[in-house]
Amino acid sequence: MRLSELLGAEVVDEQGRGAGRVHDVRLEQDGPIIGGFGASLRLAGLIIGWRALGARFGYERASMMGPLPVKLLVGWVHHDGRYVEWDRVRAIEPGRILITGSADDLPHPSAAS
Amino acid sequence: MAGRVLDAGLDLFDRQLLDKDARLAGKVDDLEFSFPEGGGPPHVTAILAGPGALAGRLGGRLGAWLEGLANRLRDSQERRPARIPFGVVKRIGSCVDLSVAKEELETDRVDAWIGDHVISRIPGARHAPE
Amino acid sequence: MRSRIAALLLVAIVCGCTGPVRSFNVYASKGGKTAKAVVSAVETARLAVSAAARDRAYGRYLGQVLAEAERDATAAQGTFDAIQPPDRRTDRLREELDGLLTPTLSSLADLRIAARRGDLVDLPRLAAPLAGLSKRLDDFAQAHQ
Amino acid sequence: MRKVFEIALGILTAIGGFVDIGDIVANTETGARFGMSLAWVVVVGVVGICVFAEMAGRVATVSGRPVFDLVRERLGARVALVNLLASFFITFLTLAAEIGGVALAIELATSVNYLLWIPLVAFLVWFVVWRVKFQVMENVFGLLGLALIVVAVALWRLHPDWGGLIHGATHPAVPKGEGHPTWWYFAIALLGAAMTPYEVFFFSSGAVEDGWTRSDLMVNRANVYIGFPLGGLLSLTLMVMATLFFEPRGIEPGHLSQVALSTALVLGKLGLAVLLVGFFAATFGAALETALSCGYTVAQYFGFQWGKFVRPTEAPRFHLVTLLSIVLGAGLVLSTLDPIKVTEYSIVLSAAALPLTYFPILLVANDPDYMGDKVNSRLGNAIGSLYLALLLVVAVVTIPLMILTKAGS
Repeated sequence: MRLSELLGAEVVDEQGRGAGRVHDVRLEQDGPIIGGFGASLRLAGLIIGWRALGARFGYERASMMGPLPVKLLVGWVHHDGRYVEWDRVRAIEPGRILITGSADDLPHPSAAS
Repeated sequence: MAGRVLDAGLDLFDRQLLDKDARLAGKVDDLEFSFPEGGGPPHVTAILAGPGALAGRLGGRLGAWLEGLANRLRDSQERRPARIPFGVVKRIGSCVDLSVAKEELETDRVDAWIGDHVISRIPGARHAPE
Repeated sequence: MRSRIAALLLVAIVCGCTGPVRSFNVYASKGGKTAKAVVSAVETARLAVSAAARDRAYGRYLGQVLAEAERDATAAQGTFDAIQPPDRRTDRLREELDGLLTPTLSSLADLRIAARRGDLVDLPRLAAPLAGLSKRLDDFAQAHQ
Repeated sequence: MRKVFEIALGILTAIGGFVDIGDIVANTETGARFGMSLAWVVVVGVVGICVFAEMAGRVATVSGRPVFDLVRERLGARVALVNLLASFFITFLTLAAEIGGVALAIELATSVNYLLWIPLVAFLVWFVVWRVKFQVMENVFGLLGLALIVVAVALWRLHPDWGGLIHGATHPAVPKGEGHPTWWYFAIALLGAAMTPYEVFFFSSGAVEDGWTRSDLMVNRANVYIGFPLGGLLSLTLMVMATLFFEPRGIEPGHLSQVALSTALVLGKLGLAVLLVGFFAATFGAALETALSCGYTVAQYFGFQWGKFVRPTEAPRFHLVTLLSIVLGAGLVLSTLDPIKVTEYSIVLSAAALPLTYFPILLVANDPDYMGDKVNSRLGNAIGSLYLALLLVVAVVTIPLMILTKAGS
């Protein structure tokens, strides 16, 4: 599986409702040991939302302060961001990722990490 | 035990690769995930780099063309992008440092070919500018 | 994508088409533009001549400036001549402008020839008619904007 | 002491390297048509390039990442590829214009048709890229470019009516007989000439080529905040000369030869000779910068090894791109496409393309992951955001204005 196959895929809950598209993939360095790198990067979860604009500008990090007009604009566009724990992924189809439970109880990405 | 947290798209995708001598060695064009044999969540096992990997991201006709070109340039018969096993990654910062020399990477083939067949034939190619 | 559109635009604009002219006014305004372009060339030549008169520039450079001025004026005349005059009324306008362009171009040619031969001292004398012609061309351009 | 020398040298080369064929053409044509009424745009452009280049230089120095590297990281492979195609095309067009400009400058000194010089000029540009050390290249052409100061000397000797010029510049109004769209179109051309994207590609890659570290941030700031405004003053001088000599006479300059007339009239043969040297150095230096920028942008997008700090065999694809760009650029002007016309289009398109590179730089300059404590100040961000808004407006209106005004004709 490639990262590019996950990015942009639509996330669908058990009721068949779309929850958003994958904007980013959260990794945690606690997987099996791999060569000189140490613990490998485990796929921890998916950051999803409906609007992709500004997903990679860096405003997910709280330390990124300015410039204010851009930060506000990106924040406004991105208010619908949510986080899906990998455990909730049921199946991966081309362009679609099925998750367990309902899309309503997905937390905001910043609350999850 | 909680390890370091990274967002793949933001912190890893499209980052510059540096070899052990800090020479530029391509970009993180894609990441390969593998599922562990005993089950459990997937983890990153390789960096995919070079035109073959990039083609998959661009999509469309341009992507298909680039993929064909990449496959023709590689010696191996397999139609897959060049990969860099994640075990040789040393550090992830504003760029990704590798612990091996560029020449040992699969991704270096095109550069080496152009270097050997075009650039090194021009006088003065082997000397630093003065 | 944007670069492709830009390239197309570039081609379209550089080619600049001279379509058929329907009315007198449009024809007259093209005449005015031609006169304006020729004034620019003539005034450039006159500046070059005054530099030559005061020995302030090399013959080669002056030859270059004068040759380009002549070429610009000739090109402007060529563009205008290629336009079909729409009716008889415009023939007079055309004759008027041609009456100014012919001596102007001949003076510009004289200047270029002299400069290329190195006869820089002759330039002010050869340029003498240009002052009056430039004025009349400018008046023409003002009258037919 | 060494640091002082280094800073002084940096400032001088920044002044000498500021003006290129785009500035020469834009400032002369604008002065001839609109007098000093658009001088304010040069000020806006110079402030803009200062803000932009300082940020790009600082980012490259602190993080070691030049502009196009970051464009790809922030915009993703796909959008960045579109950006690369646009930026490369414009830089390539500028390269062709500069090669043509060098050939025209040699033509003025020799009377041998410029087309015959183009192959030789292209070869020399490539040879310098191939064999001459980055620092030597930068210093020689930067210092030689200072010859353009002769225009300022001529202006000084002329004792113009300064009050009238300043009044014209501070009370901008569209001259009689000119339309508003044309006036704005020329404003965009001037802005594009002052803020050409290649300057930033070159400046940020140059910081890496020069091996700048945090201790060089002072040099960066001095180059940009002292060198660029003085360079901008030189381009304004060209505008003033055109206002004085061409506007009242109705001359619409379309040749490099005309630009030299005023200086020759005031200072004579020696002044003319120095100015021709200045034209040569300014265009040749810019041809080198654009040729390298063609290679920098492509290599930085794909992550290839680039730069003159390694042997050519170490950076094969970078050198291949640079070589091909020079050959094709020379081919474009050899096709008898007027270099001055190519310049006019390249500067206008440059203005339209500015947000493509400006925006990612502005983002990264705010990212502490790259910049640590060297992120933008509040003031820097305020000015940066203002320019971002301005450049976005310019990008939107450029092409419609180009069509509406038939490219300013």
